[in-house]
Amino acid sequence: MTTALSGRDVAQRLSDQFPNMVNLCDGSCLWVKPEAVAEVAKFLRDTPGLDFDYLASLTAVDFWDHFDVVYHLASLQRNHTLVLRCQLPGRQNLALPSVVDVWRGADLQEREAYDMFGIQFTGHPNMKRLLTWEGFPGHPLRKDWL
Amino acid sequence: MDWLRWIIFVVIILAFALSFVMAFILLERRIVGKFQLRPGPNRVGPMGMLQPVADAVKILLKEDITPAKGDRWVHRLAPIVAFAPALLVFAVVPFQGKGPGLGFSLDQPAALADLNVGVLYIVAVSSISVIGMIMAGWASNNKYSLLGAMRAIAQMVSYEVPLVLSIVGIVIASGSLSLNSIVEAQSIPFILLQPLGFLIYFLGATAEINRAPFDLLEAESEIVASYHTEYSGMRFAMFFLGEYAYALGVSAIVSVLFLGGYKFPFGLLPQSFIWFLAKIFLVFFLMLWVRSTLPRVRIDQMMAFAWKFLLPLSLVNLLLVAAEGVSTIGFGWAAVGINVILAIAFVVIWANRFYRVKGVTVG
Amino acid sequence: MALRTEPIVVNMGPQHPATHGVFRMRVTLDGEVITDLEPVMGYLHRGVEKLAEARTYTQFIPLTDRMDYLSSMSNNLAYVLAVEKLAGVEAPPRAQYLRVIMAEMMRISNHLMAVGTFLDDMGAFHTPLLYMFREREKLLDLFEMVCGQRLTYNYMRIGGLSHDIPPEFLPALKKFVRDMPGFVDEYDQLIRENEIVLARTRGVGVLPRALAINASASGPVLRGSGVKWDLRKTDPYLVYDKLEFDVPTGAVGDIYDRYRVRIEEMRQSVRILEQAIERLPPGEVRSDVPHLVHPPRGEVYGHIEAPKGELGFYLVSDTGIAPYRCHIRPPSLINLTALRDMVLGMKIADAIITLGSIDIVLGEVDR
Amino acid sequence: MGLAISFWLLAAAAVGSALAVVLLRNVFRAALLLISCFFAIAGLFVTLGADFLAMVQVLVYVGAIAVLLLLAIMLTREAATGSPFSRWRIGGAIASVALLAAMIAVFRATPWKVADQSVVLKPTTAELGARLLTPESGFVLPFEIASVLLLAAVLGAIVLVKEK
Repeated sequence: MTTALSGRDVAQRLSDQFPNMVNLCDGSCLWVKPEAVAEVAKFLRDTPGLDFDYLASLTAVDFWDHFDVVYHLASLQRNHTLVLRCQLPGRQNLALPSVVDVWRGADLQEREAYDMFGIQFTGHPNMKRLLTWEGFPGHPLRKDWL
Repeated sequence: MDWLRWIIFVVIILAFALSFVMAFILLERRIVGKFQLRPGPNRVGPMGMLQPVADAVKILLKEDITPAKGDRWVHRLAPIVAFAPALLVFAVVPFQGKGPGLGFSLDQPAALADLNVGVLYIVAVSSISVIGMIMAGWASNNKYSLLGAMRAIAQMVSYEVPLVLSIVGIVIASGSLSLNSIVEAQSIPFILLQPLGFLIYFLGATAEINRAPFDLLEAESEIVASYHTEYSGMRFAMFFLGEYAYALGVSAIVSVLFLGGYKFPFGLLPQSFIWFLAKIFLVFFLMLWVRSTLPRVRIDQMMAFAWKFLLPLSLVNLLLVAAEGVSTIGFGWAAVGINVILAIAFVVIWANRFYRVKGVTVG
Repeated sequence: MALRTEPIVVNMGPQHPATHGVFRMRVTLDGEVITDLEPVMGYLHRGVEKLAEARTYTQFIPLTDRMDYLSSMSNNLAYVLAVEKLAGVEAPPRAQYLRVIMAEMMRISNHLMAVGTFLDDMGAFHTPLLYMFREREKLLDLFEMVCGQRLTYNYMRIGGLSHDIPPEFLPALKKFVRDMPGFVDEYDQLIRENEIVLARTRGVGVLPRALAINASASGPVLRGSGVKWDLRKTDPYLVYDKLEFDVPTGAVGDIYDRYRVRIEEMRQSVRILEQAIERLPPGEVRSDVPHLVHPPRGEVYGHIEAPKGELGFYLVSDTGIAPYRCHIRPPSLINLTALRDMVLGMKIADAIITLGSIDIVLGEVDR
Repeated sequence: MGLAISFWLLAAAAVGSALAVVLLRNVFRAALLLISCFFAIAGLFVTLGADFLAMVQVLVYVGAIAVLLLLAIMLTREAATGSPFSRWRIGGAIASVALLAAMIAVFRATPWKVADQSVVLKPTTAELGARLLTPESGFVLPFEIASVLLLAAVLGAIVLVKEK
């Protein structure tokens, strides 16, 4: 049975390595600052005991005043999961580091998130639109795109 | 009346080739249908017999498209170059031999021209068609076509060698290059006398006419329709008919070279063109069987098969036949026994070795 | 003297006989050898996630059918399970067993199609495909019996199923379950020891274990690479923890392993079906859930082991009647991540069968 | 009479296509015309009663050499737009004229034997084989040397490709 790790526990383990990088945590989620996401991801993957070797899903949500980028992580060795989130305030010039180097599985998913929400993932080797064509007007999954 | 004879035979050959090609197309679709648990085309005419006619009418009414950036003249010429040699092959195929046959007797072999270099003629003529494919592949200005043309060259150049070497075995055993003499020499069908040669020729010829499992030229899952991707209407039909005409040609040649042509096995019944036609159908059925069973090989595997499997075996076969020819064994039943056993042994040993060399473990 | 050749860029697709739909592979070739490959998709993009935001939770069920249209039931199931998790409702036991039955039938049907078209890509000229269609046809008849549809079922509901199975369904399913192992053996005989199949698939399109995990592969692709990871075992949903079955895995991660995993999974699915039929309890098939579900504020990520891999639904609720955000984790799309690594340096024919062995459906890749 | 007509037709075809090979700017078409030239020459062999030679001409020149030539052209870039060697035009012309002069001189100097009867079509294959390989004619050694040479060429080709 998969156990969902609580954000608080993981936040404690993160606090030594990444002081002031965790915005918020609760029983289910862990919010980290956008600029730290790649390092945190690497830490989560490589730390024994956490071993989050599998990025199940990566997506974004538009909350009007901010965007959340949501990472659903899993560990195939320990069979536990964690929800990692990043809050990007504002609606323009959204960018955060790419986690492709940590999990290759983020490749197409980050491109999709860029396509649908206009969030730039810096460091992604091929940051192009995935499903719509080049020159498509706007980013369709934003709440203001009708 | 030499001229009359020529005209009659040209008409016979055209009628034979075209009607058989039509029949083959229908047969292929029906028989493969049976292999695949479905009826196949059965709506047009009795048992779907008019299906090829309907297809022909449909395809002739289609627009003839030439790619805008292609080489227009080469594009137009290519189907003709690819199709014509298929018919030329039949010029030397003997339908019935001299002397009494089933029902009637002939005073000379029933062939358009009983060439003294008949076997060589067939090999030479059938190597022309690849030029048509290359022309089509080049002139279409399409990458799939170009890839197909390159595959055609690789395939032709490699399979020609074992093919010809396996024919040389026949020529040694029969002592002639004329197809009629080869048939006459087969008191024991050469398939028994040279089983290895038959295997090599059949596989090589299957590859030469691009039939499964060597149908890399028309590997629709890889390169769409390869050299005839850009063809439509009449010109596509010529490629299509050409393919089946070659299948017919290979069936006929295999029948002549290895199955005793118009002779009934072991002379139990008088000779007749009927046996010849029956053998053609038999060989064609064998091709269909292979096609509906086996997946396609990859291009490098196909090349390796030609050079590492067929070529050594064809040399072995040649050596074997030549040794029997000069020794006291001769080409009788003793040779049949030896050759069948050796053929099985060689194929098994070499097949195992072939796969070990390629690093493929089975299990 | 080194031989130099001109590289060719070939756009395989969007209209190509072997890309399983409107999918494009931009392949750079040196002769026949692949030096680069880029998958291009989106030709079938319909904005399903956006549509979800304008529909009630129940109204979205038919749209899930149209994602992976070869395993619609599994899509239904993944979605309704996610919504049920979000709304905190549960389906009655009979519905749970029936859902398992539907999901496993769907898995068999999908794998038949996947293996069949994969062999077709290999140039087997439709014979294996049509053999497999024979059994898929029987499955589609069964589905038709249940919900009147053969492709897009729309059978699952939030809190259960749309209606109970008809009386003639179970005998027909029992007969199918009895016959199916024999047919699986038949496919196996057709192909398993074939020299050409072995030569084409052994050591080709290898996805190493580490890369498979890192590239978020799932389903038969992940298991073919030797990772024993099946959500039915590791994160059981419905009643899978009460049923006995094995998780087949490959050793090398090549095409042959993926193919073997699919064949074995069919056998295991038959096993599950046998047990599920035996234990199918009587009772209701739908718990009392209103048509307009108002889940509490929150979010949920529900995932199931769909035939093609981990199918996840990430739903965000703002207490409205429609999801605020609905993200779908499509296994077909994410399994394509490693396609380039799998085919680099291989022949063009290998790229085709590697794609075939990943088993994608473009309705799901593009959504 | 018939032989004469076919000879002149074939000769015209051979010369015409040979000229086109040299003059055409499209290399692929030039190669195709080279093939037609080979065919015309095979036809000439037939009119001379050399059936075996004609078939070998088609088999070797059309079936193998021309096909490999076409392969080389297909691997070349911009083959349709013209030959890149045009700046050697003058040198080429001089070399060709010199070669032509030499050949004409040789032809004129050779004491050609004229057949005293019309050509009889009879099989030449056995005769050719006997001439090549019986000890009396003495071509066994050259024949074997040629095969050793070909083997060396094949091995050399393999070595060249392996280097890559």
